[in-house]
Amino acid sequence: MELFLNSAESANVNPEKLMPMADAIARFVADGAEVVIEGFTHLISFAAAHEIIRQRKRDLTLCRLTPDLVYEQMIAAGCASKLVFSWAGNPGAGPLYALRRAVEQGLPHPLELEEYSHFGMVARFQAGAAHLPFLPLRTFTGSDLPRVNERIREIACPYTGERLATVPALNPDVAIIHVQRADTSGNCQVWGLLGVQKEAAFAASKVIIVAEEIVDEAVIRADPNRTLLPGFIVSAVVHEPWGCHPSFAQGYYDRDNDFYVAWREISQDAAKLAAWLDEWVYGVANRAEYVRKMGDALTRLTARQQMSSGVNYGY
Amino acid sequence: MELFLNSAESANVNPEKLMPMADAIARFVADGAEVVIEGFTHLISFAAAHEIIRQRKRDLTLCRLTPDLVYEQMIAAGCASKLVFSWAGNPGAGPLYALRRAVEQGLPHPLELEEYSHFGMVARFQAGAAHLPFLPLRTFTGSDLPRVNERIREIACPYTGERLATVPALNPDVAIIHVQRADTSGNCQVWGLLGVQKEAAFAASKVIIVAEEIVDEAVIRADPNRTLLPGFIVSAVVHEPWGCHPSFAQGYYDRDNDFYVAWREISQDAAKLAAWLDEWVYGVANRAEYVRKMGDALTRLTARQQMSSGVNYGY
Amino acid sequence: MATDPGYSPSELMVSAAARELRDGEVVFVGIGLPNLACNLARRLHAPNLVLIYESGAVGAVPERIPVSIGDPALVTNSIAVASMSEIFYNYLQGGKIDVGFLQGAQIDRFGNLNTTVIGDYAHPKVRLPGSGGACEIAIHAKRVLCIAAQSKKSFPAKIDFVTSPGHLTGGDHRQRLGMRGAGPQRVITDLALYDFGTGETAGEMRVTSLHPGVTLDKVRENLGWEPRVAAELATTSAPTREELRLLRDELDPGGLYL
Amino acid sequence: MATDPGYSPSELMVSAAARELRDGEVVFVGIGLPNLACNLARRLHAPNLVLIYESGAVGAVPERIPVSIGDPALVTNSIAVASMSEIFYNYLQGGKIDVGFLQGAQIDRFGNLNTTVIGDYAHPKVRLPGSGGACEIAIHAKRVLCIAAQSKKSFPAKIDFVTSPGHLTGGDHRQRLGMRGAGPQRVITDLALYDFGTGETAGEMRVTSLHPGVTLDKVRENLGWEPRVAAELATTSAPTREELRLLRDELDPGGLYL
Repeated sequence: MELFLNSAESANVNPEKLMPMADAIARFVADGAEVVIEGFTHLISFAAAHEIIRQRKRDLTLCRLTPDLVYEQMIAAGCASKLVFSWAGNPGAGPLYALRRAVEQGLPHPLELEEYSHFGMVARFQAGAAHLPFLPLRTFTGSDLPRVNERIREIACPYTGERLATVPALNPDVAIIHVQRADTSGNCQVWGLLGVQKEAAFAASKVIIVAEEIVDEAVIRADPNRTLLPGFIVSAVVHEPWGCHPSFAQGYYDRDNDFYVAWREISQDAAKLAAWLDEWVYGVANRAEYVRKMGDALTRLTARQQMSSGVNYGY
Repeated sequence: MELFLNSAESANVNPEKLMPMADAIARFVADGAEVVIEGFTHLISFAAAHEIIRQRKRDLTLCRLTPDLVYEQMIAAGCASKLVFSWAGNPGAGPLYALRRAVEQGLPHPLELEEYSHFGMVARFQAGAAHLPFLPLRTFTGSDLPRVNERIREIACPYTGERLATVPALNPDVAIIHVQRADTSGNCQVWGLLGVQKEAAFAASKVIIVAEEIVDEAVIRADPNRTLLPGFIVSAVVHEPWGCHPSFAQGYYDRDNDFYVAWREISQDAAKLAAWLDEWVYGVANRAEYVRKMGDALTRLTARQQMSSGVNYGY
Repeated sequence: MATDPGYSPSELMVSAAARELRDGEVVFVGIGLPNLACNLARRLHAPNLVLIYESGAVGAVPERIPVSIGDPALVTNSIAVASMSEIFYNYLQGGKIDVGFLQGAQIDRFGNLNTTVIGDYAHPKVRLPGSGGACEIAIHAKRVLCIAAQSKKSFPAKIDFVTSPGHLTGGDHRQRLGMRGAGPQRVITDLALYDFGTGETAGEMRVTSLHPGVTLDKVRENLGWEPRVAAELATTSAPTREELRLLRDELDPGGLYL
Repeated sequence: MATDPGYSPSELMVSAAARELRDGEVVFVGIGLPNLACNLARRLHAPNLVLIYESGAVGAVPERIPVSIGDPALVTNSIAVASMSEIFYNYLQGGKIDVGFLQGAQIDRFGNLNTTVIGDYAHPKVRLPGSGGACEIAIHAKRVLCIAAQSKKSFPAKIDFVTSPGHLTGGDHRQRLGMRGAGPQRVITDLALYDFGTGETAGEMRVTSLHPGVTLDKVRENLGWEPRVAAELATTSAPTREELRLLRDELDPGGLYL
């Protein structure tokens, strides 16, 4: 049992949290680690994924509801040995062919699968965040999923006797969360779709925050109900504008649907995919270079303005 | 087992949700009902409590983390036969003497207690909201609370074998939630302290929303991340400015601490308390009259302006 | 289907699905045809329909056709954004969802759905996306509508994997397992409409209506079992002119799904 | 306590409690003396102290002395507002809280606290407020600090009800029950400072420091048991001039708690 006598290394007195992505990945993503890059269609840190690929991390267990293009690229690049997930498709644009090659043919090498439903994954993160070993939920009844995943179990309610499904907590080594804005301590805010990022971050041993904008702490404090996470659970803060492309950041840039559609053809062909990685991942030093390479797409995707109004925090 | 074949009475096609408090209480609070008026220090609907007293509702089971003055007044008025709670004091100002008279001496009549910790109550509401019969949590270990409340039980984790405490779901007949603003469908928004209102509302069979301001639906839609509840789970909407006094509404009016302090003397003396109810509850027809009676206090308590900025919802 | 009826099979399916929705209902909806059906119903007989997407958008009123379940257009001007924990625990499991739409690579006569694998799970011939939220939608939505193009392959006698439970082995099997949702109530294909019977054959797909120009033989040719057929077999109403106008001019002008 | 030392017992307790807090720690704090101790530490040696209130205010920087645990001043300019579910499940049970402050109507030699009843639970002589969040703070905070005015009545040999577990029967009793938090580490009274010993007597209160002018006999007179005493007994440092200035001029100018 871990005992909490010394709370020495409090993350919030470290003045050195702001760092380049390369440093954050080098420090907090080890080979063999259990890694979560969350964001349900929204705020997916492709910037972090690409840096993990560039640093040739290996044997990662990748956890995420929807592997999406972000994990497919990491799998195709050989970073992953296991995938924990609930829906593996190219959203709105077909299958993930490279992921299928890994599962069906073991290419570039075999990929172990641990599979839940979305609800199951959400409950796993929530249990992890709350330091519970499991959570009960009502799903999987009549489904074959428990037959192929022995970690989906049952429990009897101590009040009604009825049987409920359970999933075990998911406590990744590191969670990488993209946000619209953060201060240098890691206090951060998000709006638009929220996904499971809060739960994933509280569940993780280390949290890397990637932000579209670095703002003064006063910006956070002016609207505390918008805050996703307090800085004291954050280990690193990375400033990475356009860090989610081809995913989106509400109020900053739109989803690049053309890219998702084009990916279909790229992922169908291992050679094309390798060439794409060569050009867009290995071929650039960092995200800033990727963004410069995007060219006109920046204009096409930049969000138009639709500002909300403020509310009164006075008393 | 309830079966959900007909979803006829969807709350969101009822154009008649906006109603006076007297109607909402008459329609949705029955004698003997399990009632929740939530709000942790913030946004406590004293307006609803006073109307329940005026309508002389009886045998209510009152559930709330902190009974506070709001339930003490209802108990003193003879509305309650049972209290489900976790902390019963006058916050910052001493004991709740009338509640103590009920518990220690059975005056005005006996009050059954069902007692948890805050965490236990929070988990009960959360289980109720999620239609789970129970939730596990790590508390009560070494405490005498499970000895005096047999509804606090234990369960063995199906993964680790460790024993965790459990609490049963709380699904009240009605939850009464005060919000800063709502539209006439019951879509509503809150900022400042959030308490357990979301969970209490989702857990309840009927939800009464009491709002400082009734706004156009467009105001809600301009900032969807601020929304506490969607209108389709709401049965009644009541417009009641200053409806929380002596509690507070962030951005509208401050907590009336003088009142909480003064209450100490009132609640110490059953006759004084009865006189207070006569003057401020039975003696007024509705909340508007109470507010007029407040006089200068309105100026003293009105919130100063400290507006937050908007965020961009464009894409 | 000799002569051009003036609409596509997808348009007919969307129109038929839209008619299943009642005003004020809360619908858990994905992209594609279900999304079009909901937005069509919202413009016609069900202006108060509440659209909820598993991504967390509640009361969405997308200005453009959403290309992903998490399109930013679902958030802008929506009623609320819920975390996914709230969506699954409070909205879906909490019993607040009236209608769920499901699709599947395979569907059997009891409305059980497979979106996981073709072939063996450990060594699949085709690895499909998996459940997503489908398994819990199938269990908790008060009723489920299925939309799928019909073929012997996609409607086999036995599916390779049950991702999302329909009526399992039929009858009251769902209720015996404690499910609150009533399960699949309609299947809408490109050939016919089905319900799930009554009495002794309750829980099993039954042809209730043939689309204009479709014969029962045609239906049989594209089904992996001998279907039950309602005593009074109707002909599905064609999409109205107004429905087609809305679909083509406003809801999917690019013809992304139609 | 013959001559006026120039400060009140409360001021000394607040000053002693403030010195227990290290910069950057995350403190779960109530109102009254603990709140003053935290805000005093924040103005002096611990500017990065994070104050969390069970009401949901995280990183609060109250401009006025909060009179309730849910004072609006705790929200304005705070870092975050968390729902109470998040506060208890994620922050507290999740192991994110370094220090919890607890008070009690009764405290025993093992730091077990009673805030529930005096007398029998079913027929109480005095009904106290109950646990609130105290039971889970006692279990989950990495360490707990107790502040209480000392008397035989409030520090009895046996308390009437264990609301919040301290070291239970002493030794490693907490750990054997699987609690991650280390439990009470200090008791700060108006007479003395205590720790919870080491070795064979670990988990039991031990006098480590007497306040200026206080004798060990005086401590004994106000304690329901014969206390253990540290080999080297210190004298508690008096509040500094700067501490007193901050407390009196800025933190509690109205003398609400001091």
